[in-house]
Amino acid sequence: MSKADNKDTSEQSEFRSYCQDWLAKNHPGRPDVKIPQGALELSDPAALAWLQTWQKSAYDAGMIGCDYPVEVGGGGKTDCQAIANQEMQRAKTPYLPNIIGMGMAAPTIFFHAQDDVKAELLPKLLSGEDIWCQGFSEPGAGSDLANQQTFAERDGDNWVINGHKVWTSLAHFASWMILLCRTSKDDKYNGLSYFVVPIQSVIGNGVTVRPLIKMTGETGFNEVLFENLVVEDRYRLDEVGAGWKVAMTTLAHERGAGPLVTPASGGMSLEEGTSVSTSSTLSLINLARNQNRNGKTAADDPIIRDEIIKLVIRQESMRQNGRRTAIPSLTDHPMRIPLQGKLVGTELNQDMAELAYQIEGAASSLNVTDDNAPAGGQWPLAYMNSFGITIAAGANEVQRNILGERVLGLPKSK
Amino acid sequence: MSKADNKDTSEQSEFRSYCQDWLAKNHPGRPDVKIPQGALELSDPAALAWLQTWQKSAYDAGMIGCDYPVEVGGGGKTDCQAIANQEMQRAKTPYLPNIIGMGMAAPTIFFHAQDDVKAELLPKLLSGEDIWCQGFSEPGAGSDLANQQTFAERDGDNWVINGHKVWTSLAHFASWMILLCRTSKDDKYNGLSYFVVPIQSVIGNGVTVRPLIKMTGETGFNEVLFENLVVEDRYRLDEVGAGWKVAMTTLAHERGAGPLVTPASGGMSLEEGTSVSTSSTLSLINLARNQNRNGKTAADDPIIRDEIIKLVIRQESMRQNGRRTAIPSLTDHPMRIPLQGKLVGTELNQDMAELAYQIEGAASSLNVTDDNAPAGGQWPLAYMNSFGITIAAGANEVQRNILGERVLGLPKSK
Amino acid sequence: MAEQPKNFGFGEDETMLRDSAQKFFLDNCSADKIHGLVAHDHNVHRSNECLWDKTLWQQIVELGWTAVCVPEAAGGVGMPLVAAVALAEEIGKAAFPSPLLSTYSATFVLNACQSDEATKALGEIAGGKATSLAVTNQQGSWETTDTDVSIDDGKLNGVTYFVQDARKADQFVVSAKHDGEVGLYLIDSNADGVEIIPDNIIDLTRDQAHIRFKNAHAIELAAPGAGDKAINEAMPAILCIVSADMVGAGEWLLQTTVEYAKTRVQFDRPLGFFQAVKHPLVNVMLDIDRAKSLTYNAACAVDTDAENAEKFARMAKSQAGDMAVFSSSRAVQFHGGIGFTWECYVHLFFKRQMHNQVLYGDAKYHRAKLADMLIGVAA
Amino acid sequence: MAEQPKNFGFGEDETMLRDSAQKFFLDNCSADKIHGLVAHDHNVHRSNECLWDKTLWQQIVELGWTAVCVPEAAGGVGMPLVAAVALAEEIGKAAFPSPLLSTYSATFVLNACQSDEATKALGEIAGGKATSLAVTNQQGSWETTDTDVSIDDGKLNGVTYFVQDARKADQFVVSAKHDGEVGLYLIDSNADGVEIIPDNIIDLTRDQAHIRFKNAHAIELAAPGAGDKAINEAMPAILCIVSADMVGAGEWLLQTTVEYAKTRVQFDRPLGFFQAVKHPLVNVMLDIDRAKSLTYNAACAVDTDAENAEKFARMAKSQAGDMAVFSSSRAVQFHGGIGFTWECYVHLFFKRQMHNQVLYGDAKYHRAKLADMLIGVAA
Repeated sequence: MSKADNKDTSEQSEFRSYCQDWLAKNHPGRPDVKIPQGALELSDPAALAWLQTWQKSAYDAGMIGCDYPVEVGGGGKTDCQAIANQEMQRAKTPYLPNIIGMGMAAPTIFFHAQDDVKAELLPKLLSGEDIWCQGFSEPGAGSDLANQQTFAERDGDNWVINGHKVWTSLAHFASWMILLCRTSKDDKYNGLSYFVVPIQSVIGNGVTVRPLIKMTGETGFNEVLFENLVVEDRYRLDEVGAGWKVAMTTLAHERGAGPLVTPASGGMSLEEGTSVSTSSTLSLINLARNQNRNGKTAADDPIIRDEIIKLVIRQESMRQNGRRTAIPSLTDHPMRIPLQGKLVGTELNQDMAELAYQIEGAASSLNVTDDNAPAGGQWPLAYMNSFGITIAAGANEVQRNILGERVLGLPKSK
Repeated sequence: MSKADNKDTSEQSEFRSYCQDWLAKNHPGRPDVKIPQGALELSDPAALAWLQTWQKSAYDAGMIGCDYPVEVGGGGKTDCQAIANQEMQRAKTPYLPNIIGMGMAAPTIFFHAQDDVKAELLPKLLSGEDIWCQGFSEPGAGSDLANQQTFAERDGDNWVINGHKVWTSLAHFASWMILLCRTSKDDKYNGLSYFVVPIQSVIGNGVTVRPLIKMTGETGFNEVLFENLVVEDRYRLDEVGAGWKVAMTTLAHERGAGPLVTPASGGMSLEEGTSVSTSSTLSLINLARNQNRNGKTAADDPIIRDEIIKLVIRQESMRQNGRRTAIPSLTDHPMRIPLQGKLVGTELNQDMAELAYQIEGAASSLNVTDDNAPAGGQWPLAYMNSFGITIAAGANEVQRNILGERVLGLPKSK
Repeated sequence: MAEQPKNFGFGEDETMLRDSAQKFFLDNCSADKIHGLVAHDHNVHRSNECLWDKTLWQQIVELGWTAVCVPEAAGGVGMPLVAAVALAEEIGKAAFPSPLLSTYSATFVLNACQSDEATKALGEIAGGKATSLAVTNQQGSWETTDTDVSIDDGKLNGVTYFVQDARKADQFVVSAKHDGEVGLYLIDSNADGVEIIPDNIIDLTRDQAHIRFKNAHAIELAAPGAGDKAINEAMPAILCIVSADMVGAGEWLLQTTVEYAKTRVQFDRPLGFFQAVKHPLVNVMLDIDRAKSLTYNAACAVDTDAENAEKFARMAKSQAGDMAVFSSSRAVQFHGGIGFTWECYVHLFFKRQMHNQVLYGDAKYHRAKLADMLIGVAA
Repeated sequence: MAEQPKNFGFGEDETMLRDSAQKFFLDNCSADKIHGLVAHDHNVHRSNECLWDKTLWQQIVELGWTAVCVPEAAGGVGMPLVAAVALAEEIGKAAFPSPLLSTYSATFVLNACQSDEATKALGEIAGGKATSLAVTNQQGSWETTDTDVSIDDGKLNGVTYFVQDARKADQFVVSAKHDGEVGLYLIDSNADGVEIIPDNIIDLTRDQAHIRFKNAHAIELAAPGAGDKAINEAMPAILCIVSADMVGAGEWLLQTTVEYAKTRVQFDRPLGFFQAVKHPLVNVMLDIDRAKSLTYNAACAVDTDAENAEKFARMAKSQAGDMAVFSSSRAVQFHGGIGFTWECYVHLFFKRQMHNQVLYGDAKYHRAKLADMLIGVAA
């Protein structure tokens, strides 16, 4: 977690100035290829390559992984990643493509891998040269993460892996995967182990990657099938049977609730002219101003106005919740707000996009491919895609269990 | 259940004419005492007496218990109670006071008691001379009805009863109680038995009745304590251990889902001049028309209007659901709509009263005792009292379980 | 208020018709089959196709379904609206691509025209001519006086928008203005001067277009000044038909999700064990039942209690519209990852429901109209 | 936008003050004690009493709490609004009957008057004089230009309504009209021509009254034309204080219900096992956290970012108002039968929350105001 103080330490302050200087001179400018809204939607290799170049340059400048030790490719600083993130945001840089690597794989490897594996994998992860993906979800293990069926069988110094992972974003570009699988059938939770496994180098040799098609017709997710993939034992993280514990490190960092701050940049507007951000209430207000609703604009309809303002308030409250989290004396439980983040964020986005249908009226019927679709058809598309995130990474029903059990201390619901 | 046909049978048709004639001549007129909105709120013995006189007269005329056999004090007709109810409603008669008796006790006794007990108890029940109450709820058995702790111990031809019942409406007037209690500690469901027990005649001799105070400050509910109350074995309904099964008959009829139609009358306006019905959306609209909200009336506020109309639609849908239930070919499951009744009705009333606070604004702070309270302060009072019914008779959370399990066939949630 | 029949007018004939429709869709239109037909190309940038089974349509015509609400005098069966509503519910339950619901809507508008030409057109509908309404302007206004088409010397000019089932229809009932007043006009889909420009829509089970008229010769059904009134008169029936489609689709979504929740195991329990799944599904059921009863009541009012028809129809559409969104969203959510895929049939119904919710006015719009009717126009 | 401090201005002093308040209420004001004090007579027709513990109030004055937001120049401590908000949250959590929150509201209005008389009154507040606002008309309007009191020759006439803590206050800040313009006036509660007529209210932890003035001599704090402006300027602070009270009461309701849900067993499981209980309680928590963060942010804006204060304060009050209703309703529901009784403490907080939700405008009202600010006044 970030520090609660208001003021930078002297190390942070110096580093902040350095970031500001470097960014002023080294912002990569506008891309020459079309970049999607987020890394998980990457499908064009040229777009990926452009973003990788940016990540590498920011890494080389010391802005990515600054809080990791030097031995594993980090910057060896203390509490500086948040500073770099703030300055990159402020400088409106492109986002970083290796988000699963940085946000989930890196802290897990750092806390649970052998030293030689850390030194081998983390530098290219942080630099973005190696793209990472995550192998947690399975057809039978959605929100019930512990129900893994992918099996790793010991074979001397190796493990032989067989199984079927689904919903793996970026797998089509990934060099490596963090993989949760079963090593014993006798114990649900203690029968899991955690590996890092190569993907790209072994496609056709034990690994198959196939695109999954979303309800929108878009791709972006993949299935990954393992058929007798052989992996060295050194790529196991932590003990055999400790997979669940290791996965908790991954999930805590995914939810922004782990000890290491994830490198993040962004803020650059990606769609010139028609920038439609379906995660911004301002965009929704603009939409309402431009859509007719029975003789007036939708922005003049009192009921639409009320609904929009409800969403504006929720969005502001997320921002202020984030601010409050950093001040430990202002919450009674350190995880109380961090564990809310996924839930409230994904439901807000879903509700915003749902309201857009009523703002757009009859024109909400139009697909992204229709020239007359309001805001390029992005809102109905965003609505459908919003279910991807209310379902994924522990469906929101499970998030409510987690909050009820871990924060409120209510008994487990199963 | 009532018949699905559109047309009266010849028996029904003849009976309907009879009822119309009789009611035209025998409507009791306006009461000379203040009558509360519903029987469960009765506290004045004079009001009760007046209503009992009305019930007796309607009973003597054959309009109450018409579908029960003659041997138990009924009218020996077929599907005629619904006709009598319709005509009494149309004639705007007072309501009947013995509602727990008619709606819950009578069908249970009818289906499960010995013949001599039926003949002994049902005539005075139907005539309203004996008021009945229900002993199901206990401090530890709220929605979890099967968790009864009141114990009946066999003693030759008698049972000795000890325990503590709560939330017993009308107990302060009741001659008899339907009582669910435990006869074996070994089996939760099969360890229950069902009795009818005297109350009024044994107060001080094994029975104590004490009023419970609601959050509003009102009384109306009671606690009933049993201390070595001796009851003859013939007052047991059905087999020892069959209490749960018998209770299901009671509950089915309480929810309007049993085979016998409950005698019911009503429709008479009880509060002259200032009739505030907190169960009518029309009343809510009137309230909105009379309350100022920043320079206009609340009825002019678009958001208030939208909320009111949502409630109007819900109220109309309940009415139309009721109409549809009577046509078996228009639902896929006979219990699908009947089992919704308690849930949707109580939540509608709660939401109506909740909206009233925002219609009344600052004046919603005023208690019923304040002369300036809008609509006599009935709306905030109704809001608080609404929780009595979303909690009672199987909290609405339990009602949703019942619907999910019995109608949708989902697995049990426990 | 006229006394409505207790059974909403669902007599033996209506029930038989509904049962035969149920059987027809069961035999011919499994979700699997519809998915194979309309979802064969998953690309979000797929080309714009109008996918439907014309053979089935022919069978429907032969079964006489297009004639159901055409008056006997015009050559139809003359059944009440509840009959069409019963069919619409089955169509929604099958997410069936066809111009039948558009044709019903047109039928009620033509009925309201009360002109010889309209009667003739009704006869053609009874004979199987698919007909659709072209009465919406570019802004998608739900007000019946709004149109971007003009009529002069019997010739239509301008563009009409959001025409449902446009590429399946044989003819259109077009609203057009003359001297500022709205009339209604009939035109064949392949007449000269008629250009159908397909919209690329999200709902895979329908098609929609805007239609450009260039000096297109049309037949007058209702004179200028009478056209919007005819649409208004028919609007309660139109709202009932869309609402019934949503009720049917909602029931499919509910039952399909319930089945999934019974079998899918997570945390060692079937999903449906969890109240976080069970209770929202019950809420979906409550909303469907509300919408269904309100729709039957509104249809019955159209048939027997005209003065209350508008009120009850707006209630039905409002409730059904909100239910459509809710039933769709919970179906995807509770199907989890699989519900988010193209291969799962849920998205067909989801998209149909989202399309339906805004057709002829969303829930908020109808509630505002109801407030004007029941509370009075706001100061 | 001025850059707000990251920590909302919760420095060491503010945190210490809050912690000492927590301890004070823990030591002196258990729910049991408050219940014994204010709920001794359960009769719904009980007589109208003003029940509070004046000894505790004296201690509060001695602790300097009335002086917290009085400027140093006026003899106060001069702490930021967040300090008062922190105290208000603890007061809400204890459902503590006292005129402190009214006095804070009055403090901010007096601050905005910027007159010598107002400064003098602030000094008296610092010294412990309980002060309440009398600025609402009979219709309970939330607009600051509305008053039923007039002022002429320094004398108040008319009735002011919905005065909070009226029988606990030593003096009132009254809004009154002169030639159609609103000024503000200070008057002692026991001055001649002041008749306090208690309202019979539902909330047991407060008192409320309307006050009739008959030629009551008052001191001018803000001249006609400046009074409504002063209230407007203070309104964001007032809204923050009420919101904080709701946040505190909401947290009490949440934690108390959570504890009950852990121990109460139904169907062989603690209530909290059931998602039908657990998930709504989580939703209550989400709503409380939203309200709490928005309230801190708004208070911080009052202190450091004036141009955004109104916007953020309306957000806070809107969210806190909705949360107040929701937290109350779920607390009673999940306490089951016991929660519906007089002896259970829940109703104290329930009634306080329902009272709070409409004070100075309910959630819908503030959202409408926000829409005007953020979307623009509707056409």
